[in-house]
Amino acid sequence: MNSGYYPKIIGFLCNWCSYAGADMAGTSRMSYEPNIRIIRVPCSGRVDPILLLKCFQQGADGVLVSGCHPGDCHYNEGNYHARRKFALLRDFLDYLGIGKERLRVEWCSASEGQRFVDKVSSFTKEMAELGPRSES
Amino acid sequence: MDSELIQQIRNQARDLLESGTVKGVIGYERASDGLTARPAFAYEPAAVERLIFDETCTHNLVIYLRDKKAEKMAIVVKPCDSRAINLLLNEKQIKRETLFIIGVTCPGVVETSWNYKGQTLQARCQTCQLSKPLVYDFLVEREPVEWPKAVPYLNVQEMENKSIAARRGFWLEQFERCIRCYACRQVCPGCYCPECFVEQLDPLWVGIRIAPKENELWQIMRAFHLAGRCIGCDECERVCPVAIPLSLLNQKLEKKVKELFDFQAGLSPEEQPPLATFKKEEKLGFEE
Amino acid sequence: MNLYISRDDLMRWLAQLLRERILLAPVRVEGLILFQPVSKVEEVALDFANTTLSPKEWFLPPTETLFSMQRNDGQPQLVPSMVEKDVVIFGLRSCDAKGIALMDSPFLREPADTLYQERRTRTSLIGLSCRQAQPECFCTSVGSAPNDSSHVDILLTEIEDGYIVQVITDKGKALLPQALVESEEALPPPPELQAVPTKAVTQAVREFFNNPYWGRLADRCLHCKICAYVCPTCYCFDVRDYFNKGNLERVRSWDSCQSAGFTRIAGGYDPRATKGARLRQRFSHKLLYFPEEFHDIACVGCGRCVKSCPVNIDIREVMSDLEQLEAKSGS
Amino acid sequence: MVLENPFIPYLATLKSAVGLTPDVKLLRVQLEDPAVRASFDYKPGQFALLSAFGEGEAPFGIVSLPQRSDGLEFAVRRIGTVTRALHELEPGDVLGVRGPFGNYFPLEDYVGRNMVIIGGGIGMAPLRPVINKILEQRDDYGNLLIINGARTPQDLVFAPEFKIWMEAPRTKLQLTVDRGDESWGERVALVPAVVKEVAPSPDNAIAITCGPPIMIHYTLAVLKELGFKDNQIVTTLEAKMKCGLGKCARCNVGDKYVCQDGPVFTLEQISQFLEQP
Repeated sequence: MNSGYYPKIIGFLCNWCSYAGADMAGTSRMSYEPNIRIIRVPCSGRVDPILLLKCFQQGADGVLVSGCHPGDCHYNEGNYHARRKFALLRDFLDYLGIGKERLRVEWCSASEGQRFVDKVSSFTKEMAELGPRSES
Repeated sequence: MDSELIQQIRNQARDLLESGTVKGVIGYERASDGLTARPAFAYEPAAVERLIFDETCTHNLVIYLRDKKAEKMAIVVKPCDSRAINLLLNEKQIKRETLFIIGVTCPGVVETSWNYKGQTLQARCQTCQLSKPLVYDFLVEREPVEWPKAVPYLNVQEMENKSIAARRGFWLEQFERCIRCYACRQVCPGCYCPECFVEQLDPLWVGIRIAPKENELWQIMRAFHLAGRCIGCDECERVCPVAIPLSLLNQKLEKKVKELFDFQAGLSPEEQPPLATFKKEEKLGFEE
Repeated sequence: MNLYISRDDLMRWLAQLLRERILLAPVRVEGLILFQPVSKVEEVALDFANTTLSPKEWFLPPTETLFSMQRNDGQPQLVPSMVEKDVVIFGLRSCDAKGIALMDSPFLREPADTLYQERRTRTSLIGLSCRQAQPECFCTSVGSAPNDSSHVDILLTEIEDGYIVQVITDKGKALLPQALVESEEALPPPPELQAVPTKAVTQAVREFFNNPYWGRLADRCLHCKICAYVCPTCYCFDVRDYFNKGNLERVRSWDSCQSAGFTRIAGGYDPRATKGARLRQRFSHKLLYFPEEFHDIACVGCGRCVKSCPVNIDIREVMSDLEQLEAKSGS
Repeated sequence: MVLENPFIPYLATLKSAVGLTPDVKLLRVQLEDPAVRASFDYKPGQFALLSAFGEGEAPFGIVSLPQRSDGLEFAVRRIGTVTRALHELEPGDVLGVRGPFGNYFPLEDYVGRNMVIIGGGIGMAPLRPVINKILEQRDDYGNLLIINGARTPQDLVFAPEFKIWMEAPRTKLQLTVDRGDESWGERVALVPAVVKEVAPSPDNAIAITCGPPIMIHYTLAVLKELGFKDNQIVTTLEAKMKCGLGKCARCNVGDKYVCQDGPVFTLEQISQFLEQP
């Protein structure tokens, strides 16, 4: 990582898939960047945009929302709603000059520990390259 | 001022009040500057003589329906305002049967503020595609007025074309000026939550500080809560006492909603709003 | 005899003032005129009617920290906020100066609001008479005047190529530059203003407190807080705690009696639940409670609320309506 | 000159927190500075603003008596953010106290009178020091009738003190709840109905009442029916409050400030308010 800068990343992980995926990564002793602070949520559809904005307000450099693959939602359609919501929000964040890159949305199942690790690592790398948010 | 049109509004209002069809009529009257218009409530037949309509009738009167749910009201509605009626019908906030809609075909509304009546049409009128209200019980007839339509979203595109740093700087400067008077919310037909997130104490989302970070959170969420719901009346921007270009936020979301979901709010009382529905097959730019 | 200062000398004087202290002056921002700290005198707007927001924000800021908690060896200590620097406000209109004087009544009475008091002590006011009245102005109806010098330290009045300088207080005297010439020039007459009836309003609010008038007026009110926030004399506030980088701060911010829930107590009961009662509170505080407590009505006739209310709730109209109700009931 | 910033509370330590009901705790608070402790004098009916640092401040009636208690006592019902934070404090924790504020029940003026105390729910809090003061100077007053209601038997705030109250000379305690349970042997009725049934005589009497707005509303009507004059009925008002200094204008009821002119008012005074609380 460049010049000792550690981006602060908040991850909202769906309890039914990505959280278990992260857990699996841990128990399988896969390693990934320690920058991410994980918050377990019942569904990616539960992640209200204000939670993300609150993260940015409080100094997060990037926010990851990770839920079940479309079609696999524990509640049938939570992630479909999340997809629409975050597609719009990402574009809006860009417009506001916060940057769409800073909101990452991923689909990751409970068995995809490696996928989770890869996604977190690539997101961390991207955030590190982007540098800190100027005002935080 | 079109006196024949006004006479039609007054006659209709008087009939409705005299016959007891409605409890009151929400329309426009002359403001204290003797020049522009303000919202007016008429409860007695004699009061309809105060009602007017002209190119300064900018207010979207539909907001007042949220205080008048108990009794049947008549309301004067421009084509753009009728989208707010559809929005509220769609979201089950008002009942069609407690409304009598006096629709007016609109000559366009000019830039106006207290004691100021401009020459140019408001930006929203320049791109308006509606020639008459989408929903009404009585239509005030008049010669249709045509004017050249401008290309929509030009100012949004201009903003999109700026660098990310420039956009950030621009918005921070705008939000810093916000004094959190909430006029933008109060005047918005889509903002009707009994308790707004911004004033919620438990959990405390935003808090009382009138300061850049809190203002930003407020303004972003205000706009986002209207994503796919904003009917483009621009009243929030008109009322802002510190000249924050709020429409530039709302229109950005409107534009994106149109692009992604081919939807515009308030055109139908039935169509599902885009954030209340989904298509399984859409990807929306996210890798699966 | 009055003093005279040319426009160029005024600029030099302001430049000198801003080296020594914070200079707040009218500045153009996006079509608005706002009192802001200036870094160069060129930013100062001289040709303006009045500022969009009143200068009260420099005495009762939209948000300020009342005190913060620090820990000394683990022992909590409450540290009051301090006012750091001397301030000069330039370009104050007489109506706004009176607004500050009115705010003094609640804030300086015992126990004094120390932050307000400190700001008040450390701020000097250079007024600028109005040579032109605006359609919304009515200061002469509420005990002030376009050239009222009672509440400023120095009052400037524009004449052809410069300003007549009236030094009102010792605080003002201390600010004066050296190169001022005495002037024979007579003060120009102030502009004429419309008259708004105010004689019976206080009595009328009391008498017609339960009149349906208030509910009808509130029909079109949005219950936003614009009128309160642009007003030079509205001073309601809210207080909460915040953590700022781990340090606890008790913060106060502007609030207004117009917001829903302003008086709602824990458990949900709200003694002032209707829109009519909330709007009535605004006018009764200004026109009845404040004068009963502090003599003057809490309106300085600046017309900001008239101008910026999105639905034209016009205090002048309210006052004449009340006078009319009073006249009718008397006859 | 260093001015005393009136927003800065006295620092205090929570000495004990005892659950009185499922949602009411009795907080005993000791001011840290011994000099302040010695000079902090107050009377029944006065209140203080308690700070739960990190949340904010809220007003509470002081339920102790200055001479009797080691420290200040407050009965705090968990109902909002500040009260929740106060409930979460543990003995030894720091909190803030500003006060005492407001006027008080003019008990000296009531010497020789029969006293009727009517309280509902947490509304008993400001009445407790009144009762204890009367009991302390029992000979100065006539008969004492206490009517105390709550939603359920578990919600009767000062239950541990009922025995003392009941056994005091010339004192009667009438308890009532909205909903009883198997073990409940007293009344199941609303407070105003109990007042009507017990029908205290207005002769040479003073009635002091406090409780939820709706209870007060109907209780006042009953008292008037019984012949109590407006100047024989005293109540204490609850209002949203931020400064306690007559500045923030939040506790404005008509031209009165609850924090300065109140919280104690006779019905005679209240009926002359422009705006009804």
